[in-house]
Order: sequence, then structure tokens, then C-alpha cells
Amino acid sequence: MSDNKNKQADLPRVGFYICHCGSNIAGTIDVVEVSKYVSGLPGVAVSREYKYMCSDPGQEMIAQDIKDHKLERLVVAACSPNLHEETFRKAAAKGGLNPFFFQMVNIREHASWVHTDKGAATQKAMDLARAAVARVRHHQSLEKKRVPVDPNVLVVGGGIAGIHAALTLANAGKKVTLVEREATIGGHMALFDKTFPTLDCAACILTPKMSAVKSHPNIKLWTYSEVEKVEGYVGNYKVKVKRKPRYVNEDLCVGCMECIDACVFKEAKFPDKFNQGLGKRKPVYIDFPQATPKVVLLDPQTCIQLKTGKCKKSCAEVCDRKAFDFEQKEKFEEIQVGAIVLATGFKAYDAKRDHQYGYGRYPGVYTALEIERLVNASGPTSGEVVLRDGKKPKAVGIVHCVGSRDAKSNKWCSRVCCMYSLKLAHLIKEHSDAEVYNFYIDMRTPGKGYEEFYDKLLSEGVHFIRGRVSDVTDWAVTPEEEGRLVMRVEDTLAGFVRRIPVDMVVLSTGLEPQHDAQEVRRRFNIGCGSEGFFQERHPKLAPVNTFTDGIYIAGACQAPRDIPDTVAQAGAAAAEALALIDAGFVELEPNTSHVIEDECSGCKSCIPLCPYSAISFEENKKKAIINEVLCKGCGVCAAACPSGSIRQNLFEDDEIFSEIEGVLAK
Amino acid sequence: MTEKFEPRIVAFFCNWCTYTAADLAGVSRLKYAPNVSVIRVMCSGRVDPQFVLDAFARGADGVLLGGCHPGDCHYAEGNYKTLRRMRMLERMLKAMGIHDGRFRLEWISGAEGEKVRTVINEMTEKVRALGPLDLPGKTLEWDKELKELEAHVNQSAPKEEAVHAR
Amino acid sequence: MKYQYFPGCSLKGMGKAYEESFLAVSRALGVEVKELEDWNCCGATAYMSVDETKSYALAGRNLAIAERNAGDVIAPCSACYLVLNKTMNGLKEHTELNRKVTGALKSAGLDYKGTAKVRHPLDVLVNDVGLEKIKKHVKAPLSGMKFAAYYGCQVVRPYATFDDQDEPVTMDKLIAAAGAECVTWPLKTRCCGGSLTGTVPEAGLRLAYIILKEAKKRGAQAIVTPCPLCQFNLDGYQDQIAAKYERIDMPVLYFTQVLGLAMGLSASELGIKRGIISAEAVLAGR
Amino acid sequence: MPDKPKVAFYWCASCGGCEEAVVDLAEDILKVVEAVDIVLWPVAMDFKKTDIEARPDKSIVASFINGAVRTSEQEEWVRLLRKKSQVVVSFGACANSGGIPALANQSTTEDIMKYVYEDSPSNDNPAKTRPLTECEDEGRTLTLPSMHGMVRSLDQVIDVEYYLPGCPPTPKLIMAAVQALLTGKLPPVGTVLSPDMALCDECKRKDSKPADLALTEFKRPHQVIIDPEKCLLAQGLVCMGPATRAGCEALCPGGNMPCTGCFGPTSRVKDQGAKFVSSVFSNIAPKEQKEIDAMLDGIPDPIGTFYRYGLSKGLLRRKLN
Amino acid sequence: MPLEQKVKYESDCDKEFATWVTSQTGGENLRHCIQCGICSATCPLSLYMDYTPRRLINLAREGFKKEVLSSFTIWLCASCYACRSECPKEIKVTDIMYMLKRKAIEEGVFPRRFPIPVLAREFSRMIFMFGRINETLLVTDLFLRTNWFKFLTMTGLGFNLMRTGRLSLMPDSIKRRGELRKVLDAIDAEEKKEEVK
Repeated sequence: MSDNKNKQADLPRVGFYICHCGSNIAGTIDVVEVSKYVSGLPGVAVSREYKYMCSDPGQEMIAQDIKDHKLERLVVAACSPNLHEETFRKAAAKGGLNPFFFQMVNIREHASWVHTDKGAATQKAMDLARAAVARVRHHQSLEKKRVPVDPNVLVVGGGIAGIHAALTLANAGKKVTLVEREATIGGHMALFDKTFPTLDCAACILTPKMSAVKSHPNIKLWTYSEVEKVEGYVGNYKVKVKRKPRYVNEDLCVGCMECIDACVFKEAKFPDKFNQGLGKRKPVYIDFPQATPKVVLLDPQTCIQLKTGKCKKSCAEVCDRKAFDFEQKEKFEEIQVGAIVLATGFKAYDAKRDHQYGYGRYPGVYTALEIERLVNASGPTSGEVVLRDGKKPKAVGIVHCVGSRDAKSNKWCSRVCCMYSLKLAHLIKEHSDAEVYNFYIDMRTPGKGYEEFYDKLLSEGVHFIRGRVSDVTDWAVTPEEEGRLVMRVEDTLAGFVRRIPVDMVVLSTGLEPQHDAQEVRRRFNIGCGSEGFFQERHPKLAPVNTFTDGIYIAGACQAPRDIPDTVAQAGAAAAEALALIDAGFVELEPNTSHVIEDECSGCKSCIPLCPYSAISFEENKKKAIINEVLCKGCGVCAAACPSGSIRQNLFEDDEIFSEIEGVLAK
Repeated sequence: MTEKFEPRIVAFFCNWCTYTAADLAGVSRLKYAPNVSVIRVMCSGRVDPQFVLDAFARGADGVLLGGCHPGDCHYAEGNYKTLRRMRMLERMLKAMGIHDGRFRLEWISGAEGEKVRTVINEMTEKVRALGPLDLPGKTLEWDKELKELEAHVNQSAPKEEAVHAR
Repeated sequence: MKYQYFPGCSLKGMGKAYEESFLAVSRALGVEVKELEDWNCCGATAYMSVDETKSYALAGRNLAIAERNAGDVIAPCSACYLVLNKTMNGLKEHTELNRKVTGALKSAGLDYKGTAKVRHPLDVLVNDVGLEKIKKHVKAPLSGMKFAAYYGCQVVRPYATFDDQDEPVTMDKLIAAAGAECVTWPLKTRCCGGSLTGTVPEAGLRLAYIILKEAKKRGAQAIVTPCPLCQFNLDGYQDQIAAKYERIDMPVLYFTQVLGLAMGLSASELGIKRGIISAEAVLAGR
Repeated sequence: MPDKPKVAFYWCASCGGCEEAVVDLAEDILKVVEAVDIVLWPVAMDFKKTDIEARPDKSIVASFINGAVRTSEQEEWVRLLRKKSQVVVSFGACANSGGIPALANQSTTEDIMKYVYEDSPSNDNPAKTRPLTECEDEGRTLTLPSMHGMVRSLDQVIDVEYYLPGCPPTPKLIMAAVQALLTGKLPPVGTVLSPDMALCDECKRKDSKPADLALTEFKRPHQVIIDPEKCLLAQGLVCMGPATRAGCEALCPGGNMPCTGCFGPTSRVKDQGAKFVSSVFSNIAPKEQKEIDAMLDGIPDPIGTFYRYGLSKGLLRRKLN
Repeated sequence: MPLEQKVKYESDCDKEFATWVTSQTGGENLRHCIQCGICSATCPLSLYMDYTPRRLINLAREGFKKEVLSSFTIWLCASCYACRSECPKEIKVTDIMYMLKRKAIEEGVFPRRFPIPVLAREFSRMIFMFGRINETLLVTDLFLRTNWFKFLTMTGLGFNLMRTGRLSLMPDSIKRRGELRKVLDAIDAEEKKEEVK
């Protein structure tokens, strides 16, 4: 390096490295030029460019240079610090430098990938590099702190994802609490008759897993319960769970269901939610025969005793276990866990929103979930495909993409509808001799055995019409259309519009985020994508992690997905949680704040600002003090201290001011 | 040389939402104006109004501040603190003659890569239309009036000049 | 409640009965309407086919005049309602278009700001006046009568926000308030072919025939509409339809006429006689 | 006693309060007068500029200069004193950071001239005559100093060794400074001669400040009856104490008035107004933009409130036109 | 049966035309089309069209200018906006139809004596003259220019309108015709300026 620069002896010696990232960066930014420019900045002892800084040789080069050139600070211009900050901190440590004497410059996500003007992008890279060089001089030597991890895990949601994650964790010897909002676990999968593409019976493969959950010594199953509040941080979460009253003591009920027969309502007359309203139930009910736990519950909206207090209570009388408790109240329990797996699932699109398909107006229009119950042997019609008036349909039309791929409702492809529509087409054909029409826009069957399944359906003589149905009406033009439902569609492959009369319309509704997904994600402090599904940390490399450490997501709460993918993801989430727990401790970023005692005037301005109550007022000294274990490093107190007496590690005032100065210096 | 005016905008993005959104914009290869340089902070609540003023004083033509949507702060409520401060700061900037579009506070969630692009492009155009702010240049201009007397007073004993020029 | 009234060419021509009944009903309900001073043709669908910018400017002139006064603009004609709203939308969305159009308007001393609000009488009657108040004014309920509420295409598409685009209900509510019944049918917003009957009659007539036939099949005694072009098209071509398909003999009324009748206004005040297919026989039976 | 150290006092754009503060040393002033030889003190003694010009450079041990620099005359004087002095002490808020005169940095010189000589309702100046920097009278040229375009702190014009904060500095701080000078126990150059901590530290009301202010409304002193014991901020008054350097022993809060910030910020803060805003406004109660805005309306003049003494040294220095 | 060659060569399409369509007001979302055909299905006139609206959209974005501009489809569009309100990709199909009609008129490639473009022109001429439209005069004028024979078949309707007092033969006019013309002329001037550029 040139002599005159080394004269600035009081400045720490900085090493600067710029990554080509193949052509990802170098294709837009003139890395050689940037490196040359930075080498002329005060204090810079080494400036290099290299093809892949994150590669082993790249890291090795840094470590070697630190030793050879007595580097005191390190700046790497490459991708986002969210990706490789840790990598280069380790490289610094390897060279014997405190890892926090390092600053990363994001010139890929924030420059080369988003700009087209090469000159301007190069200039921006220089600005950002200069800012980092100016900033890194002020960096302090810091250490990460270690906090032990609580080995218990919370799984939220008892669908197939939650069940699988809970079992995996429990089998690995971890204590798991599984919290489910409904009265039984099983989720959407419990509604299905068969599963694509193998057509194996959903109940046959699901119910053994459900009972395994119930009987597993390491799993505490809390159904009819919801998470109220989550506090703490990775490895140390405190969770408050609300347990709703079933009015039946869960420990006493054995699920004999005699109470249901004994109910004063002789006929089941209330819509059965589990059967999508197609069947009826009594105020005392159990969702389905294999419900887990197999415990009845009372519906306070319809139970006479709960509504008026004036019932013979024949249900309670007949119970020899004395399980009924009409006075039961909701209660709250608190648990400590180290990790949380969220598997809260999806909500089916509300078909009423698409007026043109007449759902709710014409009785012959059904949703796919209704058909799932209809073709199910344990469903309201014991598996017979009949219309609401009991007649058998002669023709059935299945409309794909209802509430999917539509800017007016949901823009995304719901991913499972093509396959389940094929499955339903097959089942309807199997359960009746109706003509079946599939109206699709694009047939999407990318999965093991999926295309083969499509092939099978083609051979079964199901009609496939490529086009989005515009409406379903009872407007008849020809005699054969009279008294039937007419579907209008352009047969896009033929190039003209067709009117197809049917008796039953099946709307293949898409998958949406749960109605309370926003509240849930706030409760767990994670993000949602614009469509409302939970946001993964990285779409490819961290698909089950969230931006909050120790909280993992699995299944359709993250995006629409089918059962095989859901189970795979649940396993991955469980493995991530295990990795966290078995490490035994977590290292926390040392970006905490601290009060300089001699400078603090005790004005208390900072105290109410801390969301974690990490700042307290020491009465005898009359100064504020920050508990660094509780501090999560937002820096709001440092920004607000009116006398500048609070410092945030890694984000100190002079670090940021020099970054501002650096980025704007010309 | 009459170079076309390219605005220089300094942005403070919170790590969890807006910075992530900017990363997402990158991953999605969205294209936007190269005029904004991002300084990362953990929370928009770390942004001291002094940072904004300092950026202007050091030559920024605009300052953009990005945080999580209200209710979505990674640190529960940091962004509310930001909003309160910045509403006041905006009034102060206005009183000091810094035009409306030069400072902008935006809530951009980690999923809104598209919004990063729109906001940056919009702001760049807005600031471009407003023209350079160039406070460092203005300061030099203002301080020109001090040069004349300096020379006059020092005339009597030019050798002393070195002492004053520290 | 004070409004500015944009009649448009139709309500001054073939749709006279619409104007008569609309004004009569407004008067009876205490809704003050003042005709927009020196309004010009909105440009309808035809001008858009010739010159886009000019068609925006045509509508823009009306809006600029309206902005000078207080009160929302009521445009009873579906085409006018659509074009005026489309113009406001277009000028908001497209800056270049806005520049051209506002510039041209300015050159003639007209100042367009985009502050006007264009409403349809259906919207005003249901949401401003309110069904309760209307029911109070109903003196001669049309009990026992069955109508097919036919909205036509342009009143709810694509800019209206006061009703659903596929399954509108405001007019059904008004007809119910008048004491009559509405048939359920799926063709409420299907195009009547109005803009084609004159030019491509074989297409236009078929579309009109479909509407008329289905209304009759569902048991409607008359079709009720809020659109002057639909009224003219469905009412005026029934002879030709009879010649080509079959005779339907279906009177086509404006919803304002139906309301007016229920409110006890006279048939002559409401222009009932202006229907080519006479509604008198149907109405006499009530 | 020819060896007594020479001391000068000078005033620029100031109200004279700082001169009062020197007199307020009471009997201590006699000690000072005894210890030093005052070579310039326009407010009290008759010296001429030529007297100072005639002195050798660096012959004055210390010059105490108060007031902001607004005119060419002031600039000329401070440059002269700088040349003749070993130490320059920036004395009081105006010299330190522009003080009240710096609020004029919200207007242009032209606006000020126009208002004062033309628009002010108390004026009777139909010819709109304005002062000239130069005019001919009976064959002689008369000159007046010119106005600068903005008000500057002393250190924006000349180098300064020390700062005495306050409007005005308290006698206690002045004495401490003089003693340090006389005994040669000088702190590092650039030091502000008062404790580098916020005023709350010295305030008697400190203990009554609740941890969570959760303010819902700002009040001005004339709008409320002020509780003499309780923290003023907690009463909804804009008290700049938390963002203001200590040293005055909380004189104003002690006198039942909120601190207005005349001591300037601590050394760790660049911009007192911004920092105060950052602190107090983080702690207000409203969350919705509309409510926040309504609350902010309670501070009709933010610049005058948060930069009452320091606009020259604020990061923006002046209003941009 | 005469043989017709259906293959299209790349030289048959006009990429500039495709770019032009997507750059026009209303054409923004055109390229998002997923060819689902709901526009055609909901269109009350698609049964008469030579190309369904879906096909027309695809032809337009691929640049088959000749096919698009000479198609009947654009002239059959009755502007009922059903397609636009149903389109899952928010393509402004109706506006695109308008745009194509204008282009066809501009390039003179619509069917000769086809009444719709003539009507559109007459319509605009009448507005320029009077500021308002007299439907009777407009229709009369139209038939005289295109097919006066058809006019005779319409006289029954004319009689009916006369009978119900709905026919007026006096053109209605606005007061400030100059003002309106100034506006329209200003747009002409502006557009000429652009052409020069």
C-alpha cells in the first residue's frame, strides 16, 4: 500500500473486499473500479475483489490478510447481511479479529440486482463502501451472549402438519404441547375421503397418527384451546393458552356417546359444522367417530341448559362417569417452551364471494369440501352422491380456480385444486354414473404420480374443457337446458363458447390464509406475505424458519400445499426446532443498549419506551439501567435519550453519523 | 459541465421489514432508481431525528425512512415512536424551508418488495422535480461573506495568519 | 339534498319519459335537482371509438362546469353515468391524458380539478333518500304486480361502487318498496344489444329478444329499467322481434315511473303513455 | 502592577444580560478587577478600537465575548480580539449558539429590513427609507456596518477556546471559569464550562417525574396553574431540561417556569431541538396519526420552542428559501 | 373444397403493433392474459364474432395486426363491460376494443359501408356542430349514408316514436358552442404537436 496513506497512523487499518458473486454483482457493478477507489480511502490497508467472497478461498483470503497486513477492521461488499454477515464475522474471527470489527455492504440485493445503469450502480457501490469504511472505524470489540434453551416445544394447530411435527419432536424425546382450536385434531385432512394421487383413504392413514398423539407420553394435547399471548425470546418463550369450556370433563369422558342419544332433542337439528352444514347434529356432539380426543362437548348456542338453565339434563343423567360440568369456565394456563412450531393451516375460499357461480342461490351448487363429505362413507349421505333433494345428478361440472388466479379475489394458484378436482371427478364417477366435466384454465399436476393420475382420469372419460366458466344460471335456451343449471364457458381449445347443462356444480375453492392469520402472526411476532400467508425467512434456504428465531412454520399456513409437502415441511420444522434445542443454548446478537452511568441525568425518558421492560430506574443512584439479557436491541432508547447517554452496540451514534457522512461524501 | 441533476437520497430501513423488503426486491430483480442509499438500523425507532437533519446537512437531497406497518413492529411498538417523532420533525423541516417531498416516512413490510420499488421511484422523481437541496454548497455560499473581513483584519500582520488558520 | 342534474341527450329525446318521471319523483321526495348549465353530450360509447382524448375532453367540459357548483351530479342515463365516471377515473390514473385534457379545457377557460362526484339516481334514492322515506311516500302500492328488474350493463359496470356488478339489488329494493314483486332471473345485467340494434340488427334484435323472452317466461308483467337506451331498445323493436322470432308484448318502464305510480303521481306526469308497448293494460290490472 | 493579566470583554448581538451577569458577580467582581487588568469593556469603560489595534498580538490573556455575530462591525471586532488574545471565551448562549438573535435565521435579511422599515405597524416611513451602509454628506462619506445574511455563533466566525453556557451564564460558572484561567488549570480546548449532563440531574422536581409520561396534550405556561413541586413535563409543559446541559442548578424550574434550553445540549448531542423531539415525542400517548397531529398543534412554533437559543448551531442553521 | 394455408410466419406479425397496443391507455394489463376465456364466455356477442375476445387479445399481443383490425369482433363489441368486470387479470378488454376501433378507422381497414364506424363518425361530427346529439337525426343520417333501404323498414318504428311524442326533428344545441370547439381544437393542436415530435 502507498506510504502516504500509512501516515494516517491513528486510523485503524481497514481491509476491504468486494465480491463478484459470479456475474450477479460484477455483471452490473465494476468491482475492479470500486476496489481501486476504496484502496485510496484513508485507513484502507488492503482492497481486493474476488469471484466468490463467501467461498472457502474467499474467507481464507480474509483471514490471511488480517494476519499479514495487521488489519484492524474488515469491510465486505457482497450480498445482504441477512445472508452472509455471519460467514464473514467467522472469517474475521478466524484471522484473529473480533468478529464485530466488521461491516457488510449490500451491493447485490440493494444495487446490482435492482439497477440497470452500470455507471450509477458502480457509483452507488462506491458510496456504500465509503460509508462502511467510515463506519467500521468506530466499531467496538463485542461478544455474543449465550442463553440456555428450554427443551420443551409448543406446536400450534392439530392438522396433519401439527400432528406430524408433534410426533416427530415427541419421538425425539422432547416434551410437546399441542394446542388445537377445534374440539378434535385432524384438521382439513380429517374431512377428506380419499387422498390424491394414490386414492388411499384419508382416515386410514390419519387416525393412527391422531391416536398416537393422544397416547404419546411426551405430548400434552390441548384441544378446544387457543394461544392468547406469547412473551420472551428464542429458547425462552412464555406462552399463555386459553382453554375453552367443553362443559364436559375431558379426563372423565370416555366417548361412549350415550349422552348424545339421551339428549332432550330427539332429532339432530342443528347444522353440523364438521360436515360443512350438510348434516345435522345435537347440542351435545362429537365431530366424527374418530375424533381425538374422543370426548363430547356442548354447544352453548343451542344447549337448553346452557342457554336457559332449564333442562332435564338427561345427557348428564345418563353419564355414569359424571363427566358433565355445566358450570365449566374458560381457563388460562401458562407454559414455558424453547421453540414453537406454527401449523395453523388454511381457510377454504368462501364461494359466496363469486356471485356468478350462484353458490347459496342454486341448491345444485356445492363447494369441493362439501363434496368431500358427500363422497365420504362416514359423511351425511354415507358416501352417496345425491343432490340436496335426494336426486342423483346426471351431469356434474367441476369449476377449477374458484377464488384462485383471480385479481378480484386471490391472485395466487392454490396449488392443490387441480389435483383434488381430478380426485373428486374420479370419486363422483365412481359413486354415480354422471357425466363429469372439468373446467380448468391450466392443468397443474407437478408431483410424484400426479400426471399419471391425470392420465387415469382422461382414460375414465371425464370431460376436460379448457376455459374459465363465466356463470352458472338457471337461464335455459334449449329444451334440454330447462330446469337445469347452465354453465357458460369458452372452450378455448375449440375456440367457441359452449353452454353446458348440468345438475350439480362443484366449485373447487382455493386456499386462503386463516381468517385470523394477521392476529396470530402478531401474537407470535412473525411476518405475513402480502397475500396473508405466514412469511418464511427465505423462500428457498429457510422455508420453515421465520424472522423470529425459535418460531417455525409448517403446512398451509405458509402457502397452499398438499399433504405430502405439508408432512415434509412439518418434519423439517420439527428438525429445525430439535437443532435449536439440542444445541442447548442460543447466542444473542450483542446489539443491545447500555446506559453510560456518569452521563445519565435520570430523566427517565427511556424507561417507558422499552417494549421489553429492560430499562429500570435505580432509585439510590437516580439513574436508568438496562438489563442486557432482556434488551433485544431495537435501539429506540438510544435514539430517544435526550442527553445522548445511551449507546446501542453496533448502532452507536458515531457509527451511524459516520455512515451518513460517508455515504454522502464526494 | 452541466450534468443532469441526480438526487442523492439517504434511506434508513428497519432490519425486519423494510430492509428485508429491499432484499426481496433484489431477489425478485425488480428494477428501480439507483439514487437511494440504504443505512440499516434494527428498528425505525432507532432513527434519531438528528440523523435526518445530519443527512440533509451533509448533502442529501432527500431522506427516506422505512419501518414496519403500524401493529407489525418486530419490537412491538418501535414504529409508533418513529411516527410520533417524525410527525413533529416534518413540521420542523417545513418551518425550516425543507420542502414536503424531501422527507418521507413509509411503512413497508418484509413482503412488499414491490412497494420498495414504487416508493423509491416515486421519491426519486419527486426530489428530482424539486431540484438539488445541496446544503453543504449553500453553507459555503453563505459563508462567503466572512472572507472579506478576514483578509482585512489580517492585513496589518499577515504573518499571524498561520495562527488563525487552525 | 341538492343535486346537479345531467340529463344527457337521451333524456331530452327518446327518453323523455325518464326525465319526466325522474323529475316528478324527485320533486315529490323533496330532492332538489337543478339542470347543469349548458351541458354537452357526454360522448357516449360512439365517440370513444373515434378519438379517445377528445371523448375525455367532452365529458371533462361537463365535469368542469359541474365543479363550479355545490352538489353531486346525478346522471340518470347509464351511458352518461359510465362515461362521466370513466373520465374522472381515466384522468386520475393517466397523467399524460390528464395534462392534455385539462390543458385543452383551460384554453377555453374551463378549470378541471377532478372534485365532482357523479351519481346514479338508483344510488341517490337508496343511499341518500333511503328506502324508509320512500316507503312513507308510497300511497298506492303496486301490490300483486310482478316486474323483471333489468339493470342493463353500463349502470353497474365497471365503475359503480353502489351495487354488485353481477348481482345488483338496488332497483329490486326500490321496486319492493313500491309494493311490487321482482322475479328472480339471471339476466339483470346482460347486454340488451342497444348499441347494435340500429347497426347490426340481427345481433341487436336477438339480444333484446333474449331479455324480453326470459322476463316473460319468469312471469314478469313488465320490465323495469334505469337505462334510456335499454328502454328504447327493448320497447321500440318489439314489432321487428315479432317478425323475426315471436311476439312478446312486454311493456318496458323506467323504475322512476314505477316509483312515481306507487307514490300516487299521475300517469301523464310520469310519461307512461310514451311507451310504444302500452303499459296501460298491465297497470289497469293492479 | 504591570504584570497583571490583560482581559477584554466584548459584546456582539446580545441583550446586555451577559454584561449584567458579570456585574452580578457582586463583591467577587472586585477580586476579579484586582487580579486582572481590563483593557476593553465597552459597556462600562471607554476604550477605542485603535487602543486594541495598537496592542501586540496575543497580548490579551483572555477575551470574553458575548452575543451572536450579525454585522460586519461585530465580525471585525471579534477577529481583532482573536488576533490579540491568547484565549477567547464564548460567553453566553448567543455567542455559543446564536441565542435569541439566531431566531432571525428563519427570515432573510431583506424580509427583516422590509418589515422593520416598511411594514411594521408602528412605522411612519412613507418614503420607505432604509439605512445605507454608505452615504455622502457634505462631501464626506459616512459608513455604517452592514448586516450579514445570517446570525452566526462566535465559533462560526473565529476559533474559540472555551464556552460559558447560559442566558446568561450564572455567576458561579463565571467565577469558576475566571479562576481556572487565573490559576492556569485549563481544561482541554473546546470545553463547555459546565457539567456534561442533562439538567434533570440538578432539578428538584426530578423525583416527581413519573416513568411513563404518556402525554396527551401540550400546554403553555400561561394556560395552566403550575404545580410548584411536580415535574413540569409531567404537567404537559414543554420543559427542555432533559435535553439541556446542567450547570444553572435548575433556576427556571426552581422559579416555576419550564427550562427553555439556554445551556444548549450535552457534548454527545449535535442538535438539541431534534434530540428533544426524539425523546419527548416518543413518549406521547396517541398512536394514530390524526391524534398525534392534533397534539402537535399544541406547539404552534416548534422552531422557536426547540431552538430558542441554538438555531445557528442547529444542523440546518437557517431556513432555506 | 378449396385448400387454405393456415400456417403463419413470423413475418406475418407486427411486433410494433403489439407494443403499441400494450402502451395505450387501457392496454396495460394485456400481456397478463392467461387465455382463460371468461371474456368470451360472458360476452353476449361472442357468438357472432369471427374471433372470440380471448383470441383477439392473443392475436393482438402476438402482433397479428391485420387479423385484429379487420375482424368483426371489435365492431360487435357493445361496450357492456361484462368481460372487463369478470377478467381475472384486470385486463380492460372494452378499452382495448375501443382502441382497436380507433386504429381501424385511422387506418381505414374496416368493412366498407359497415354502419358502425360511420355512425361513430357522424356522432362526433354532430357533437362538434351542436354539442348535443339528436338521436332521430343521427339515425336518419346514418341510414342515408349506409343503407337507405333499411331505413324504409324502420319507418314503422319512426311512426311509433312520433305517436308517443319521442321524435324531434330539431337539433338541440348548447349555448357556448365556441367554448366546446375551442376545447376540441386544443386537443387537435396538442396531438399534432406530438406527431411532429
